[in-house]
Amino acid sequence: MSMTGFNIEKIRADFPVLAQKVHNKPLVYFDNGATTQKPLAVIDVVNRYHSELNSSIHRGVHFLSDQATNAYENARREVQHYINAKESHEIIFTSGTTGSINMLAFSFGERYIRPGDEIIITEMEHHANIVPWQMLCERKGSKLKVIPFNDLGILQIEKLSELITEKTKLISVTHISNTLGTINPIREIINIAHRHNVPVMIDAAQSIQHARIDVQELDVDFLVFSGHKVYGPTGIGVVYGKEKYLEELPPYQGGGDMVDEVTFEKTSYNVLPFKFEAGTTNYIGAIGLSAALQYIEDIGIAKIAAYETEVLNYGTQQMEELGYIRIYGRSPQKASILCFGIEGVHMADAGMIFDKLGVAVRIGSHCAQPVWQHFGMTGALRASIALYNTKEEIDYLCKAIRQVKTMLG
Amino acid sequence: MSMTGFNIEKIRADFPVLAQKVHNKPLVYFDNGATTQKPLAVIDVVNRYHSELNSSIHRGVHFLSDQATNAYENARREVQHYINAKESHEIIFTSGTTGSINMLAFSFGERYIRPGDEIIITEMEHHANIVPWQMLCERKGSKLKVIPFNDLGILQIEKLSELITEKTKLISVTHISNTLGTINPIREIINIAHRHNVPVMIDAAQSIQHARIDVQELDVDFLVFSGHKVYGPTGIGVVYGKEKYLEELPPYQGGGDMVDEVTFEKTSYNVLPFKFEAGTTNYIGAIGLSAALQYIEDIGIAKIAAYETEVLNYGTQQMEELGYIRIYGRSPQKASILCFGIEGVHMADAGMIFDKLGVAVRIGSHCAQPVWQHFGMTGALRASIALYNTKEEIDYLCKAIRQVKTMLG
Amino acid sequence: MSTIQEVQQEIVDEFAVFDDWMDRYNYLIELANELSVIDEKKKNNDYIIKGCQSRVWLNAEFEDGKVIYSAESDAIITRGIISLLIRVLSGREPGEIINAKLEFIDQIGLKENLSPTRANGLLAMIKQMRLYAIAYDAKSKKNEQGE
Amino acid sequence: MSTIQEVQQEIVDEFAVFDDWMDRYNYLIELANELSVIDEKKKNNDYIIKGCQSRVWLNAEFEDGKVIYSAESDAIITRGIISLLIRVLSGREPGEIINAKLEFIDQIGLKENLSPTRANGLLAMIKQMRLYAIAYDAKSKKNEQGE
Ligand SMILES: Cc1ncc(COP(=O)(O)O)c(C=O)c1O
Ligand SMILES: Cc1ncc(COP(=O)(O)O)c(C=O)c1O
Repeated sequence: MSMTGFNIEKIRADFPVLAQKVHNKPLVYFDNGATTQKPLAVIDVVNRYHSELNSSIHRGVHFLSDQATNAYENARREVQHYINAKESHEIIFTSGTTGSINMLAFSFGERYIRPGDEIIITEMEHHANIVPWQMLCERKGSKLKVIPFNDLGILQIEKLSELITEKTKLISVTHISNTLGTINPIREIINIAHRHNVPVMIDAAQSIQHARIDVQELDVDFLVFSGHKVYGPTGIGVVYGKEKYLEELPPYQGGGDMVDEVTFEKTSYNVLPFKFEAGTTNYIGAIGLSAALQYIEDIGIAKIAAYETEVLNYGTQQMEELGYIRIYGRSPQKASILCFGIEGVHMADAGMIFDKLGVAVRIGSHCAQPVWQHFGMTGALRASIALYNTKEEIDYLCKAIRQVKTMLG
Repeated sequence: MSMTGFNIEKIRADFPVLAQKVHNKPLVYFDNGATTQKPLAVIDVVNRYHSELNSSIHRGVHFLSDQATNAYENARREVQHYINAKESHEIIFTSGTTGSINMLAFSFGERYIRPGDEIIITEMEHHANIVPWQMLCERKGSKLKVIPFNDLGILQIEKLSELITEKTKLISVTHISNTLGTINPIREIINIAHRHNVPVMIDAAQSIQHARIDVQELDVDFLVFSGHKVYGPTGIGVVYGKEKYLEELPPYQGGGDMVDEVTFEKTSYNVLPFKFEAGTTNYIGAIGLSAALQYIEDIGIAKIAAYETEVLNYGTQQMEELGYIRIYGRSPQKASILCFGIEGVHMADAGMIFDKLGVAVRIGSHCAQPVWQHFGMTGALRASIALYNTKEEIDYLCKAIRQVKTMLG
Repeated sequence: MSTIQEVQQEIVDEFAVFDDWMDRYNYLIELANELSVIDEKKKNNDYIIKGCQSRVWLNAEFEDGKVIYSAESDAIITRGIISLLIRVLSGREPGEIINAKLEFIDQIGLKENLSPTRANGLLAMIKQMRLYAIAYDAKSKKNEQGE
Repeated sequence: MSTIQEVQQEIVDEFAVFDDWMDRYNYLIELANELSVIDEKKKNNDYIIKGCQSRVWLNAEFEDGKVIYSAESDAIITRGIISLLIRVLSGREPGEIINAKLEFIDQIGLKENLSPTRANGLLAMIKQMRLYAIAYDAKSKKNEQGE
């Protein structure tokens, strides 16, 4: 046991994939920023719904449909509870963070964005929080503005007040950077924005699994995340939106379940949350996501965060001791993500050797090219930590780095 | 064994949910038009990827990522093969039929639709093939035109030539109606449309599981369907599009993987199929869908279609013999769907009793309100047949109808 | 007059004699015919409660400080359940209605009809009955103040 | 000069002495230094083959009916593999190159580097080498016809 109350052996046993061997080596999985592994609690519930209770939701009058609908609506309430939303209909299920941001970019754009209007993002966004806004700006003749970060990877929040104008219609910021690991001061950003009556969207793709999020306390207007990065299934994501906004936004997709009455002359839309959930939703994904969130709650997000920080700090320290590692992202407020380069070694070469050693890290831009443009590079190696990683795995990673350095450096 | 080579006992054993009891009665599942049950082949592959091989695709350099990427790209090739597309990059994975049609309505609309342009659909479309076009028409100032059906539920295809004008930019038609069961003459529609240089989109949500589809032979321009209606997982769907169109269409959603280079000034997009697959796709869903299609291929779609037609015809005949059933949709070209009313009995009452008897049928408009407006009603009961249904189940359904009639009629 | 609680208990006792769901449903079908039907003129969209598969119309009048409900549905089992709701709630003071806990539906084995997924309008109907009571409550308080 | 098939066999034999992947990779790293490097001026975007994580530049000249390749990559293991490709294909007639089956990469245990998912540009590189050969083939046939 690594920390009081955090039984890492038990946790690891919950994730069957961790027992895998890769190239005859035990798998050391440090690619959690890309996707997390699934605990038995999630695997089993998906299995069970596939084998026993699968049925299309909402429109059925039969038992299976009832069961599936209840499970789906309970999943919505679980998400509501997890982020402490005021109303369950403020939770919309989508296909993932990318689907969520695109939905908001479209619906918010249709409702509020006029030519010349401005949207503010940051220099450390994932492409998912850049490209939808660029596409919107192109369609609407509006403008994208960017809060820069400094070389430590800290957002230059002091520039925000200059960037906000009367034309600013939305600020969209990542909570935790998927490359720099920086935990952004979202509370401060929200406060500043609200003083200018500007709503804020938070990309929580990299924070929902690492930090406590209370949307009411934060007073955030929109928040999005993916199931697969928080130990849940693929193909499921969430939009949280304040009721007052969601009521005003037009629907994104048209189809079944999101309508009230359809005639060829005129179609009227359903109430929240259904207005935004066209067609057969990924209800099994939602039920799986709910099991994942419950799994986290059973352990406790505070404990998880503390444990992960311990592993992250240990990793940072061990890498520094090697003497030839450059770490990108040195904010004192940092979580889970460790981007680094090995002096004299190309990341692609390192990646190949890591793989042969059973170590799964990611290389490249991590879908955040502007971050690397900042540093004048094309990317870096990334080890990203989840609740099941250990200091022993960090030691093994450092051993692998030494081997890479010996072979290539 | 019901027909030579069609081993129904074995098939039923492949679907664990069919062994369920509901209200202490054996489950008789006739809600396949809403969603189909999953065979072990699908359940197991999802389970296996969750437990052994889960990893984010495309951008990894490590073993698990390779395995998952290969499985995902093989799934794409399986879909290509299943519908006989020319190129695998003509297959785009989406979240479902609704997601697919919305993607096309947006991208096609942005590229080709100007004020005054016309899109033709039919009177028997599912809301998923109505509302996205209505939303597009509202945005672009274009017009929706409708091919009517007659009281037998047969499309009045002779009206199509009158409806097509130089303003017609697209015809979007369901292959098999989800209420009337009508198999539409899509080959003829495509021929007429192409004579006017108008592309055709086919909604194959209700045909992919019941009929052979060869997109090259049909020369269809776009075709869409859902995984969950063809024995696959929820949250996954497909757009097939001819390369020449997909190359020209702008992307629908922005995010990771769909880009080539991202800067704040200018973003360029990736090649097909990735241009249309923003963000982490539902790769486990795609792999599950592929297993479902393989399952069908192993049995043979022609055999399945013949068997289902036998069950459908038996059902129609048995219901007619009751003397107080009205069947909606009497096209001689019909598959799998049996919408009906019981004289003197409200469908909602019937639905409640069916449920108590373990029979899962659906009641209501089945997301096709215009079909019922045609008949001056609000909906009907629907029994929809899949490859695992039997004549014995039809007998049980008819027994249930008799009981309903005794209690309520 | 018995309390809401007492009438609910009465109904639970009545249903207790039935062994299976069929008898219970048959009894509901009987009860459906006893429904104090709504004025035909009010079977229009102003009085409709939207459910997905069956339609329900509801009206409430305020007489001598009591709320008098009348209703109709095109589905017979729904109508049976509505007749029970009216038996429990109609003819009472707004305050009683507002505070009522309707547990009998669950207790007589009709819980699934209250599932939000059933979309038979029953949940919406109960909500609307309460809303009428709240409205008349406010009205009568205002009148008292006016006096 | 040996045939493409013979050179491939040579390489397979060379790699056969290595017991494990580490020795194979170390040998590739050695080979990387032997790469007939591309003209520095050509290390620009016209000659780049886009891979995701490492960059590869490729040039081909046509001399005496033979295609002469030169290349460069910023990743060393990729460079090692490229040097093998050049050893097999460079200095040959277009027709030979077009028809070549490159099986050695798989046989020496580097198959995963050919996975489309690796995005190290190797697959794109092989495609580009073939395209050069096809272009020069067409050119030389046109010249013949012109005579
Ligand atoms: C003909 C037709 N089109 C579209 C759809 C929508 O499919 P999904 O809900 O899977 O997006 C359906 C399913 O209900 C359908 O039957
Ligand atoms: C910060 C951030 N935003 C958005 C995304 C996109 O998430 P998804 O690919 O699940 O849609 C990611 C994941 O890569 C991310 O890290």
